[in-house]
Amino acid sequence: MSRYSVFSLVRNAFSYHQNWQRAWRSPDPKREYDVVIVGGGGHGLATAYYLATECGITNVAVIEKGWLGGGNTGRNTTIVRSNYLWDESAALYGHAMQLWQGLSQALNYNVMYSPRGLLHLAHSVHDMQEIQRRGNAIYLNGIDSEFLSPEQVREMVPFMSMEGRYPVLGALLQKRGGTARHDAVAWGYARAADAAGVDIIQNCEVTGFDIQDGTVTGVQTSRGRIGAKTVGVVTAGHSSVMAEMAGFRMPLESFPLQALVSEPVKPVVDCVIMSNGVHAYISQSDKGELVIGASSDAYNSYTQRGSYDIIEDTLQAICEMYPLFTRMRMLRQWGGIVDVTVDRSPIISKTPVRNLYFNCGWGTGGFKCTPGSGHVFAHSLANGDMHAIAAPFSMDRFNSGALVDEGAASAVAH
Amino acid sequence: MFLISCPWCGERDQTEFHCHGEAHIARPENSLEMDDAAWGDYVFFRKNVKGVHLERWTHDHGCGRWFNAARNTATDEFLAFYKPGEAPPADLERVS
Amino acid sequence: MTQDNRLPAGGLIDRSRTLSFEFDGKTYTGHPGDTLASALMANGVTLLGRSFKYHRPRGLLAAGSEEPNALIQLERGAHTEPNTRATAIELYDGLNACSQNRWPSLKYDIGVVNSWLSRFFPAGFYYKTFMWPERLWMTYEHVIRRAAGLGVSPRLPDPDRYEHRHDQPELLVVGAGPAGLAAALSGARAGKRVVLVDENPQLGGSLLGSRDTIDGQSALDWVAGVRAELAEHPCVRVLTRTTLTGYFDYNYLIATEHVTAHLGPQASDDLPRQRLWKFRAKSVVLATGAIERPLVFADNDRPGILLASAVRTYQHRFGVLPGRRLVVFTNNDSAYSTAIDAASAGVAVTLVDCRDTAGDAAERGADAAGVTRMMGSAITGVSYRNGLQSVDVMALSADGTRVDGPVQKVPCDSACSSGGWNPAVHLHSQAKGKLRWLEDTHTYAPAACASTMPHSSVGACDGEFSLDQALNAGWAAGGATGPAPSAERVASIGALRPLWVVPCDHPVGEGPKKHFHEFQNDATAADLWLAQREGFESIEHTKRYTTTGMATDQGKTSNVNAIGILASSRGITVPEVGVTTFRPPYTPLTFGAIVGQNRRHLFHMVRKTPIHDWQADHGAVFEDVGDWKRARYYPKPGEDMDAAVRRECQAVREGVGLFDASTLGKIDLQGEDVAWLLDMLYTNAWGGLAVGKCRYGLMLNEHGMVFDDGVTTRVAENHYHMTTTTGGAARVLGWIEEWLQTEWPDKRVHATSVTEQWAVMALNGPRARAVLEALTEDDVSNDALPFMGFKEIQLAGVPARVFRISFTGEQAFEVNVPARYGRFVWEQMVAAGAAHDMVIYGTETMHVLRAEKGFIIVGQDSDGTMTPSDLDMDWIVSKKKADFLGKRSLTRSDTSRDGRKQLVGLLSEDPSLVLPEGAHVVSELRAAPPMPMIGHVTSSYFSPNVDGGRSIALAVIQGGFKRKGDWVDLPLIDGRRVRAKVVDPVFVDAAGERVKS
Amino acid sequence: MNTFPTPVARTPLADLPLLLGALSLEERPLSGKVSLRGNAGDSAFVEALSARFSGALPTQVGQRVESGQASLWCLGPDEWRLQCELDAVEDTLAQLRDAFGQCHASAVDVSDYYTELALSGQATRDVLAKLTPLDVSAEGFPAGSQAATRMAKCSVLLHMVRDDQAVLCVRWSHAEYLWDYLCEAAREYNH
Ligand SMILES: Cc1cc2nc3c(=O)[nH]c(=O)nc-3n(C[C@H](O)[C@H](O)[C@H](O)COP(=O)(O)OP(=O)(O)OC[C@H]3O[C@@H](n4cnc5c(N)ncnc54)[C@H](O)[C@@H]3O)c2cc1C
Ligand SMILES: NC(=O)c1ccc[n+]([C@@H]2O[C@H](COP(=O)([O-])OP(=O)(O)OC[C@H]3O[C@@H](n4cnc5c(N)ncnc54)[C@H](O)[C@@H]3O)[C@@H](O)[C@H]2O)c1
Ligand SMILES: Cc1cc2nc3c(=O)[nH]c(=O)nc-3n(C[C@H](O)[C@H](O)[C@H](O)COP(=O)(O)O)c2cc1C
Ligand SMILES: [Zn+2]
Repeated sequence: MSRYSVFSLVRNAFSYHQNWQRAWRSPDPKREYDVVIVGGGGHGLATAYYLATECGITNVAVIEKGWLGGGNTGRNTTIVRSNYLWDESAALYGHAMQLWQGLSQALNYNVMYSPRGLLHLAHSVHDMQEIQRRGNAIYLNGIDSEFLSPEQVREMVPFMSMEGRYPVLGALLQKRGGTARHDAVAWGYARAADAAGVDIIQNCEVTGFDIQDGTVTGVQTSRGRIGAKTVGVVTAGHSSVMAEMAGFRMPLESFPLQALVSEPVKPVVDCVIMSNGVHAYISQSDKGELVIGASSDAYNSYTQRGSYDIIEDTLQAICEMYPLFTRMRMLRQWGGIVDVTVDRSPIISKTPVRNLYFNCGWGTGGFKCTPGSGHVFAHSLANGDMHAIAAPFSMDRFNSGALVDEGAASAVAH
Repeated sequence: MFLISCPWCGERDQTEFHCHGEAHIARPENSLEMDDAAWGDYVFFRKNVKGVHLERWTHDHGCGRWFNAARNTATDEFLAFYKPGEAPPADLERVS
Repeated sequence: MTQDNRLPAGGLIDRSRTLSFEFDGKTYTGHPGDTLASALMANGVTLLGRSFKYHRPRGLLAAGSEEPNALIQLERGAHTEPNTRATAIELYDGLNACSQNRWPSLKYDIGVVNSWLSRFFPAGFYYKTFMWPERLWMTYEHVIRRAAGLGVSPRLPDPDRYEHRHDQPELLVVGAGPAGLAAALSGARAGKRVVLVDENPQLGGSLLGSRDTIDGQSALDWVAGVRAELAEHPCVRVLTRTTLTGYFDYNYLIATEHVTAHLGPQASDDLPRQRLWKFRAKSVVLATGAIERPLVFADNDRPGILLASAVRTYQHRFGVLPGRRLVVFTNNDSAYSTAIDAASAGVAVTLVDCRDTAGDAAERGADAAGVTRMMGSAITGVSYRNGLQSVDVMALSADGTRVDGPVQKVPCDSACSSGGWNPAVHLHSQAKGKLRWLEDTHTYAPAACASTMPHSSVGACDGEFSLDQALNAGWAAGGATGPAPSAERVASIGALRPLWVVPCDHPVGEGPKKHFHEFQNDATAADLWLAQREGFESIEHTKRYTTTGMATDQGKTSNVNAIGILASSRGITVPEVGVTTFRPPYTPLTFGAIVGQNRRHLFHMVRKTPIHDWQADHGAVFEDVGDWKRARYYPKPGEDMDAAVRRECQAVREGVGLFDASTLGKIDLQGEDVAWLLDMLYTNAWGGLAVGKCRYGLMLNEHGMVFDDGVTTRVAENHYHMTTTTGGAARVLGWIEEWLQTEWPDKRVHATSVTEQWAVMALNGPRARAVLEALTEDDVSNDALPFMGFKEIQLAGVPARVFRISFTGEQAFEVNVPARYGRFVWEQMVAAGAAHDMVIYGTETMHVLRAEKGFIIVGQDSDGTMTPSDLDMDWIVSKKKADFLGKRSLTRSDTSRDGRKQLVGLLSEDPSLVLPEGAHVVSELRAAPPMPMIGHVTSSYFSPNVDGGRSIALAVIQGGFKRKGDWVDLPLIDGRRVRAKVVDPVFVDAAGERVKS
Repeated sequence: MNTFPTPVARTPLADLPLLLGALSLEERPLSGKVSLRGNAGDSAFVEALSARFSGALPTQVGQRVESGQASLWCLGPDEWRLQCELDAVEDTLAQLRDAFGQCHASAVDVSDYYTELALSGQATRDVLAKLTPLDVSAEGFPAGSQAATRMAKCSVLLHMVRDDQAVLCVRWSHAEYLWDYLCEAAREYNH
């Protein structure tokens, strides 16, 4: 892999950028791999990267049915934070947060992780109780968190309305929360994994699993069979479809989740603002668009569309927070397919099929955990046993009742 | 934005309705004899099919009734609407 | 300034009136009917903005909504609007516009250094750099962010209004060009409910910028005739200035109408600025026309270089031309009309055609008009210095990859190009319609539509570029019988020579000249090739890596060029490259239009109880509980919340207090199987409840977790009255209906919400009965109405239902009267209470009083992860019942394990310290986090009634029941370290005597 | 022995000014409303109803039958709304409960649960169309029609009394919001 730097940029400028190499190869699949990762989103690519660079397993393929990062990785609102309530979550998302730091340097790819601060607004006594409970828990888990008074909020976000139908009574701030460039995360992991020997195979759909005596031995794909000693499925919205191919069900439902961007403008929102009370969140990308999202549609769908009323509700909430944005314009709106669990926590787990592992259920909020999820999943696949941080997220919890219920105490989870 | 046919009120805008997920999940009669896994399956595990999905809706802003629909989740095309207690139409698999 | 470029005659403007407007501080004039773009062109202003990345000077490209360059900051202050396309702004008197993305001025812009350094800023350069040192990224980012963005967002509240409106046409026609007009007319004659929308202020579409004839009359006369006839049909609605912007499932389409937006800031208070139409159409006809695409030649982005059709539109619609010496560069016949019409207006026109021959008619027409033709040639360079000076023209090789021979400098002050036409398939594609590639015209046209969004495309948006075909197809789609309007058939495009990148005198991408296919985001042909080279092969990757098509115009003029460039460089066909996904909106849509009326007090409803106004009049401070406003406390002058709540709390325990509990959910249950239902819904057994008796119950979801609680009363044999929490009212009714309708349809129960039928007043305190007795002649003594009893009485002359239930542990009566008498009875109670020093109290006092008794609030002391056992409420879980909802979940391995979090009381070491709600208990106090947490404080208050006044708290702690008597540590986020003792959660009247008194 | 002032009944919009102009909006005096549930196929139920309501039992959702001072709306397959004089509610309830006897049916007083707004004027349909996705055009919802539908963010029972008058029946605590919404929608016709 030729390194990227200011110097390589200048050097290449003199040859009119004719000599840049491919960011990743496009190899034909081998007959067999030690590990096959199904799904070329951020989580799948990160898993492959850590397998190859930390676990010494380089005979790895990532198989993607479309284009890399074209799933939820390429369509999320890029919020990164680790201020979750439960200890299990704090460990997982906190782990990711540590990896975000220095990730650009590790991958030699600028993923533009921007810890610009993230605010959760509280609009009612109940909201205040919720952020206080969560803020204290986060603090005691060793993660940064602060409460802001309404005055401090006003100072930090000058143009936001503090009064309105739902006045701002306070906020929870995570300073290291922020955003990262979604596409760059997928591309950076892909390039670095490729450099470490991983085969990235796009436009190749997994259509079935070869299972012998309860053990997976390979995958069937649109480009033929590919053998595998271990298979990790990281297909987000399509996880139930994959599980059906393997003969079991998942505690998941796939819903449309929509987002939108405004036309680009000069900086006006400098941090990430989330409100459970009015139900929406907003940040501004480096290009200047306001990036806006809210809750998912309430019906199962695989169409990457969603219904228009959600957009309307979302912007109502945004304009309640920012009445002066009514003259701003929506540039584009889109949808993803999010795989949602009842407890709003992911599933990183063994399955009824030996050597077949699933990493899914990230629902509306897994982008932020891309490095952490890939890291613990890689170690789990390499050892044949779940990483300690991943263990509580086994799918057995839906039988035992040991849910990690991030939904029960707080409402939104992005 | 779907156009949904309430079996009682006829075609109405989606915003009058709410979806409640998979239909035809009968509550087990013998729950106390079930093991944790079987019970967990009833409470949490869903088909979540990509294809014809039999699902429940309520007409919240209209008659308030629950009813079922068959919808292809890969295209969002509704194939049938039917009342609770009725069996889904037989020939749904033709599309998917 | 005079309007130098205005033609002496022609155009659809009103020359009798002059409007003045300002651009970048200078005043100009124009006429009604102008757009800001045409007026600026008339005044010879060509430099209108700076591009996003390189800050290159830019002028107009188009005449319509596809404009990528001329983005304007319209108006100032509260009315300001960034990134407005000059071509879409109708001129009004006093209009104020500013250029964007430049500093200090449009002409001298610092950002232009980006352009000088552009060779270091290829597509995606930012992914490769700004990484060292790591800590500096936030600084780099700060600089990048300030350089990016275009205009400036408003900083003041929007004074304007927006509205929504629904409509259900049988036939929705989008676009009022010839195809759309024919469709609408035909639909109207067929008697349909028709809606016709067009984004322009006038009907006519491309006819406004042409000189065609229809049915033997001038096209504009024909349009006027159609408009008049449509106006006669009562079922036809014609909406101009209305952009159809989103096409959603089941023919749900949204359009924005500029009601007053085009009139400027002075517009009416009563009319909305914009109105968003929500159509649910039986059938849809798309007649959205086609968008011309430019040729991608060297420095094709210079101000003064437009689209060929735009020049023609400016001439015919606005009576203005961009200059006196025009070069027209084309690869098809359609630009010949531009050349011919401009020449007829006295402009010196040179036509550079990359083909060796054009269509006969085109050639003859051009020659007759005196147009100089340079065939088989291409523009290879542009001289630009404060305006276009000349273009370089060279001969093009047969394969189109090279230019040869001498450079001919053609002096000019304006130029335009046509690289072919792209049918406006956006809406068809939003509707999941498929596309087909037309080999002859080199365009994408609509193919099959999705079954959920049936529609047809007619005219130019269907890839049919001749007028008579547009009329025919439109007419057929409208459904009328009779002959279609007709026009002469002319070959409009001729044989198009695809030339995706026009070569120049140095290899494209390897010299100073830039070939833009995408103007706003500055994406060049070389950027596309770089993306391919680096492996961003999928068109979706190319889009995201180069940002092509992601600007505010969403690639209306550039997308197909980008695909063509990729196809030709990769040696594959255009369809093999694929297309990116079209998404709403068609043109950027204001948030205000999307939000509509739903702002401020209409954002979310405020629900008020029948007693609300009295409370407001008496100084209540309210809190939001769901949609409800509930009185939180009633401060006396000089009191803060703490003082008021202490006073209220004490008064209730010592005397009597009155509380508005109207928001509680109430459900009327009738039928033989109600008791059976209650047995399923609640954890306890309901069999033995006598008529006239109340019982408390807990509801679980099927996960076994508490989700609501309340008291249910048997008011008659088969008739019960259930109460729920305020927030749970709708949820519980839904829960009941769900089970009744879907699982137990044979059970004989009817559930009816009666929440708002009754106003509810809770009288609490040892003197509660005394107050009640003052208002009734009925017997409400302890014998007649004992604790957990129910009785219907006459209260202050009003029929009332009285429940002897208590959330405070005091003698208490929950009085229900029909809502219409709520305020009256309340006032009677207040009057009667005066003799007993009755206090009016709010939710905060209610919370303290119930916490003193250890009563939980679902959602505060429990959070959806708590079972009845966790809440120390095993007593309410029937061991005998065979089943109830959630029962099986209670015995799952994790749910039934020891050491779960359990509800206890906490007393802080310092009795004056009120533990913060949400503070956590740790199992081991350390100097700094992390520290292992074992639980948290759920409710915490200062209680004036415990130990003569001290703080009390409820908490859930792992294995809490066994820890009673232990001291625990609570390290607080502000650094304080607090200790508290685990105790029983009942702080007052543990024996429960007072409530029965 | 106490004497009480005559009870004063108030409705949710009692303090709001009547909106008059090209369009007028007013809160109607409170009417008697009884929610009826039962099985239309059960002759005992039908018979019991006829004790209080002489018209035929409507069975199509949305159908409304008037008879004397009362009207009966079909709101769902097993649900009706009987509307009558406020004073008659108590008797009605008592009579119906008696008449129902053993059949599975219920009658619940919801007179105060809802209030009714009357919107009148030429532009009535235009105003309604701003609030509801229901087709309220003269063709789609002719005079005399009624339906339960969504208006803005609340549920409303909509009755198109005449081409230029609609009555909107809405929950007590939603009424003020609906009123404000209608005023906003009527603004362009009332200046
Ligand atoms: C609108 C939206 C907003 C969001 N906002 C945030 C946010 O702000 N912060 C946050 O943290 N998270 C957010 N999320 C969630 C986040 O995007 C996801 O959790 C995360 O990106 C999941 O990554 P992934 O790699 O697991 O899945 P994906 O990126 O979806 O990757 C899965 C891949 O599997 C492939 N695949 C599927 N089936 C097959 C098959 N049969 N064969 C081969 N390949 C297959 C798919 O093509 C896809 O590329 C948001 C999501 C959406 C949709
Ligand atoms: N000379 C050529 O080669 C050439 C090329 C293309 C078209 N044409 C001519 O154009 C005409 C085609 O007529 P037509 O009726 O198909 O197209 P048109 O261009 O005349 O009309 C399309 C209309 O749709 C409107 N529109 C587009 N998108 C819209 C949206 N989202 N919302 C609201 N309005 C929208 C436009 O403003 C325009 O008024 C014929 O006369 C044809 O000869 C000629
Ligand atoms: C954080 C973020 C910022 C985006 N910014 C833009 C943008 O500036 N312009 C644009 O056209 N699309 C933007 N998009 C949307 C993409 O164009 C695209 O809609 C999204 O990736 C989903 O893909 P799809 O629409 O092709 O299905 C953005 C998407 C994300 C996730
Ligand atoms: Zn219905």
